[in-house]
Amino acid sequence: MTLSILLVVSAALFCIGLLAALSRRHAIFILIGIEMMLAAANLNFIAFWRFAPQPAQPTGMMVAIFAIAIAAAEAAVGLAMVIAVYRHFRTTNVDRLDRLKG
Amino acid sequence: MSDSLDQIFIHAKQWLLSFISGRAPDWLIQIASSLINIATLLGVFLTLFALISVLERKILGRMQNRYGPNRVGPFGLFQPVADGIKMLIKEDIVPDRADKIVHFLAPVLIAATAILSLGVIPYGRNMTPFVIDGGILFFFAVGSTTELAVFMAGWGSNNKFSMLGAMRAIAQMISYELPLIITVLPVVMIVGSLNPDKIVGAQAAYSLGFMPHWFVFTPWGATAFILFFVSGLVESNRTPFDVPEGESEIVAGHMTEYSGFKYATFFMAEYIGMFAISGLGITLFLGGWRAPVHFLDFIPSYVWFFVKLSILLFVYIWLRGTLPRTRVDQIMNFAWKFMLPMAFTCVVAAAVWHYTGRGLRGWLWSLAVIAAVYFTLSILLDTRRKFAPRTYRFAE
Amino acid sequence: MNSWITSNVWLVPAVPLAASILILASGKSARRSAVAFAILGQVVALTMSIFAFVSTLHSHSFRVVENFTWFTFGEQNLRIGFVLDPLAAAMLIMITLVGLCIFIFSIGYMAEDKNFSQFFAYLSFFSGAMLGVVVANSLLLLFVFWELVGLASYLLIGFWIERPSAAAAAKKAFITTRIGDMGFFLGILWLYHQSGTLLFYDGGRGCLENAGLVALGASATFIALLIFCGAVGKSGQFPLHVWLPDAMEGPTPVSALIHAATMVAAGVFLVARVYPVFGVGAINGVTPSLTVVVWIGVITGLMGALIAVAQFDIKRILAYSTVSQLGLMMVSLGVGGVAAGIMHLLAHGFFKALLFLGAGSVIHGLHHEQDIRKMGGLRRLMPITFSTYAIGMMALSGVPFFFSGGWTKEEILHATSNWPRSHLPHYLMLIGVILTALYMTRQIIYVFFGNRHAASEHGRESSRVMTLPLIVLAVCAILFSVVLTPAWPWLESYLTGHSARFDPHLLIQPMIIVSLALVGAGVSLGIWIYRRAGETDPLQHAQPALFRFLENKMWFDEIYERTVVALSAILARLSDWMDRHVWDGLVQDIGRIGQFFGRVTTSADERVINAGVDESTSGAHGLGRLMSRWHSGQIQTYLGAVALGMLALVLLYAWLG
Amino acid sequence: MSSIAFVAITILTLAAALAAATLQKLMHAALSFAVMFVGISAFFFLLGAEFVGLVQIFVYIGAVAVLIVFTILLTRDDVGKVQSFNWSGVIVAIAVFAGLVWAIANTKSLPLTPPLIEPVRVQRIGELLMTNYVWPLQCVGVLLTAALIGALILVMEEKT
Repeated sequence: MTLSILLVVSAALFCIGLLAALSRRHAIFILIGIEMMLAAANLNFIAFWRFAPQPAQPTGMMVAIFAIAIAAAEAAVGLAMVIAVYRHFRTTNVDRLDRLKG
Repeated sequence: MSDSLDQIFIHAKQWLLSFISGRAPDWLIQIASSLINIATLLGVFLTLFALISVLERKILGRMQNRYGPNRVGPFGLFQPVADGIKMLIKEDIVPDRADKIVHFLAPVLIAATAILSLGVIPYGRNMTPFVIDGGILFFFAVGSTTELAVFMAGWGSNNKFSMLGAMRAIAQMISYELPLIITVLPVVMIVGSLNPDKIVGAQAAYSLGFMPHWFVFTPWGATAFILFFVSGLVESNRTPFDVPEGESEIVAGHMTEYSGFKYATFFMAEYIGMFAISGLGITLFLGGWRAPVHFLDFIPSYVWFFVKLSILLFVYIWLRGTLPRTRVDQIMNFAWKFMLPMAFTCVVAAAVWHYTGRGLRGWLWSLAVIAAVYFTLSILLDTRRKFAPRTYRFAE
Repeated sequence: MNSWITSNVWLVPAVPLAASILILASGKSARRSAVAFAILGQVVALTMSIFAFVSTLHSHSFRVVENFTWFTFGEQNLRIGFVLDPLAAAMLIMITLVGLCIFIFSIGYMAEDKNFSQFFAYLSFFSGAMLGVVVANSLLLLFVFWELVGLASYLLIGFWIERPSAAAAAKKAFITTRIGDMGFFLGILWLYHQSGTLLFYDGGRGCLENAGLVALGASATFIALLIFCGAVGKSGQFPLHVWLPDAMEGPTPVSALIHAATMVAAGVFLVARVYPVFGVGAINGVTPSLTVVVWIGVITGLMGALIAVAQFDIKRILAYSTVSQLGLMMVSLGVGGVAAGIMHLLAHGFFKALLFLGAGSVIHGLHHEQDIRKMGGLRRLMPITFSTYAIGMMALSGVPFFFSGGWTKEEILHATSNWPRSHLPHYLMLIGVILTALYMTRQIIYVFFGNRHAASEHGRESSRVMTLPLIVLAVCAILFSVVLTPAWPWLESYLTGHSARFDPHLLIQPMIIVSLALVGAGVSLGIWIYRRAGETDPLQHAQPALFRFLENKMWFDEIYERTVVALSAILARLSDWMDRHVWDGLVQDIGRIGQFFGRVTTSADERVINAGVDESTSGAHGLGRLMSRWHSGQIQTYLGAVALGMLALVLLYAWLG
Repeated sequence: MSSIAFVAITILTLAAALAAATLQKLMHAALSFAVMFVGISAFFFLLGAEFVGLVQIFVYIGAVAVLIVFTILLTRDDVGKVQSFNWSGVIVAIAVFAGLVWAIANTKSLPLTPPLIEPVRVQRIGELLMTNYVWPLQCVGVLLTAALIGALILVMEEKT
């Protein structure tokens, strides 16, 4: 289990998150995609902390913790917005939510 | 002798492992030991579950001045076997347009999480199945997944009642999860570690020979234990707060579409959840497997644990027998407006207790803080909600 | 004894001017008050002149100067002033006296004219201006009054403006005198430039005093000649005399006042006044400018006399006689006989005014008939007019002894005889005297003797108010000779400042006998030629070509017509053409250039700037539209873009790093 | 042993992630999302960061998954309709993945083996939180309250 393999895995996770965000039409899945990307980032942090020459300060972990907290807040607000948008537009299909068109 | 008796189970395990310790690689040994732990855990608590299910009905009966089930076996003790067999042979009905996978997975997940949460509770001196540094956190992390499982159950059965029941259950559990965790906070703060063994260790000392240093005997400890116990009741959907599957209102809540063995697992999961919550309560506030008095030390640690457990369970059943069901909004209000503030005051009181020297003075000061907050809250909550005059509404 | 009048001699011209303004102010209908104002003005002026004349008798070469600053511009100030000396005093007396007689005569003559008061206003205006010229001490002030005199002559000649010939005559008079005045004005400027002051006598610094004359230096002759141009114009000398005969269009008193006594005399007076300038650098009294004066005088004299012989209009004959007499005066001044010239000027003023008024009463009597061939035999019909006219004729033709004209003419001939330059002018002047006598006798015979013709049938004597001035003037013509006789040359001494001694022996002079002979010859020649005067003039009969030549005033008008007028017409057309094509063209071209530039800038503006701006804006618009397509509102496209961007960055970093 | 565990967990996580990304049924996708997070916390356990793993489970599965499921519930009316799936996203994702892998492959110092470390105890983390990271902790606190209030306001039914 070398670092590069771990990074590849997290990259894969990141890309799957990107895939979810880009290809799914449902608003919530964009949020899910974003959560995945954030999780992948956390994974990287922990991985780098783990593979750093010891004794490493657990900053990676601290950053991960805070990242998780913030991601949770973001998820909460995001979902609230989705609900608000749904209530207003009666749809969560992202294609139809293009009122900000140029 | 007492020590050998105390450690009898551990030695047994070591004996079992000795068979394969020589030959197998160490990860296999690890797996084997964890398997043994799991097996004993299941064995103990499933039999307890069966016993309690019968006892509960007998005790309720007695409370209601009637005999409980006494037909099957001596004093009705075989009733659980009968129930078990009944559950097994019943047809397992799955609603047609239900979400098959989710429907099936829900009971599995609930049972799994309940059992998992049992794994971190110290039943006796170094008889903790899994020693995790953040044991308490693990307990709550796993505890929180029950909501998801409940939701899956509600959603999977594609039934309005179950869905509503699931919603209610989740709302209830989420809002009580917060007080639950915050009441645990003072204990962890005082002990300085999330590891259950350390917490039990911290309650070891006895003052004046017969006064154990359990946290429950401190003012903040007492209030915290009460709040913890009430939140526990809500978490496990027990009597006063068993709104989700209140029979009279929405059939069986999220379990309506389940029958046969799946229903049994739900039932079992509920009881095991109850065991877990009370086990944790014991560990945190009632000194875990510590003897109440010094000279009773000879009795093995796990005996004390189960004695305390049975006392708590009796209280559960007792409450179920006496208290009426509370309304959902009352539960909510109670959680956010009373429980949460009180929990925070416990934290403060613990701090005060700690910094004023943990002695009598500290005791009195923290009592003062808690009393002050309690009275203001009661005045605040009370004045605003005089008992509304009873209004009678007749069906048109 | 400087009496009050000498110091403010300016009052003399002011009174008649004030009178004229009052007449004009009181309106056209106030005929009686107009006459009163005019006559009163003239009488006051006359008395003041007499007082001034008396005050100048006391001392030799009397001169009183009053100078003051007219206005200052910058640090230079213009000084003008008034002077009273024997020359001015004599002229004052002559002008005011003659003026008064003419005023009285014109009361009768102009009685039935409708703008009667306006006529008197102009007359007093004219006399005021003439008095101003006489007493002016500064050349500029003189020039101012000179112009006023010119204006007055224009107004008076053109009095009957409704008659086109009168209007044309007035315009002609004004323009020809203006041409002379232009030369005069240039002379003034040059003089001012040289001497720095225009004052004649300014306590030694005046331009006529030595300091000023020295300052003139070499340019004196040219300045003199330029000033002489003014005199030629005003006094009707040779090149510019054409206006004088036509001026007869005006009423007869006007002709009398202006073309006999005063205005024409102004030129001679001017030369006399500015004589020192003419005399600068004189070699025994001869300077180039004076020689020019002499020859101009000679030509004018002969020419005037010759033409007069061939004229049939009674006033034109007198006009040409005036021209020749003025020529004679100029000759006398030119040869150095200043006093003789002035004396002849004064005498001529009296008897020429007398002759004109006589002619006037004849015309008045014959109801405006002016052709002498239609007159005749008026001797018995108009006895007073005949007698005074005869006295005037005798004085004019220069009969010595009793008549002033004779003495002055004799003086002039005496002066021309000893002119060092050449004697030709002397002999030509003698011929002039003969001719004068000839045409005067011709006129007398035609008008008064011989049998009556058509017009003179109902001729009758004029009223008293017209005959009285005739008589006064006749008396003056005779009495004036008293001071002129060589025996007691008082006037000459008065003018030249020497003392006069009574010496009867001087009475007989060889020149007197010569002149008596000449006059006798002229008169007898005239009687012999014209005793059978009929419709056709005997000379015309004898020499028709020469006579027609003279009758048509030597074709001068036609010559001028063809030359000067034609030239000016050409010039006018040329300037018009220049104006229309050259200047106008130039302006047009500049305008066109401006337009051209305007067009260039507008086209540049349109094509380059506007087009440029439009292009860029449409470019920006297009780009904007292109970019907006990217703004599809699809959140996923944005995310995709972000991802790709990030990828690019990572690759770049890895590739670089 | 750990390599086997590592492989198993990777497979579990990636499969769950892919399921979450591609499953047509919303509920299944959301639930697989939760499973993925279990996988990720397992990863953390494997890498010795128990505390973060626990927090991960506690936060994501406990709260976020439930939130997501609830949102799906609340916006149900068009769940039934088949959600179209556009392929451009896939292409971009693959491109990014290839880019990242290429970058990882190119960086030299990466192929490390995990050095032996003693597990970080929760107490150590508690200390750090209370000493070095006090300021971020306060900020996160403020952030979370703000998010809480914000979400509430966004979702609250208008009183009208």
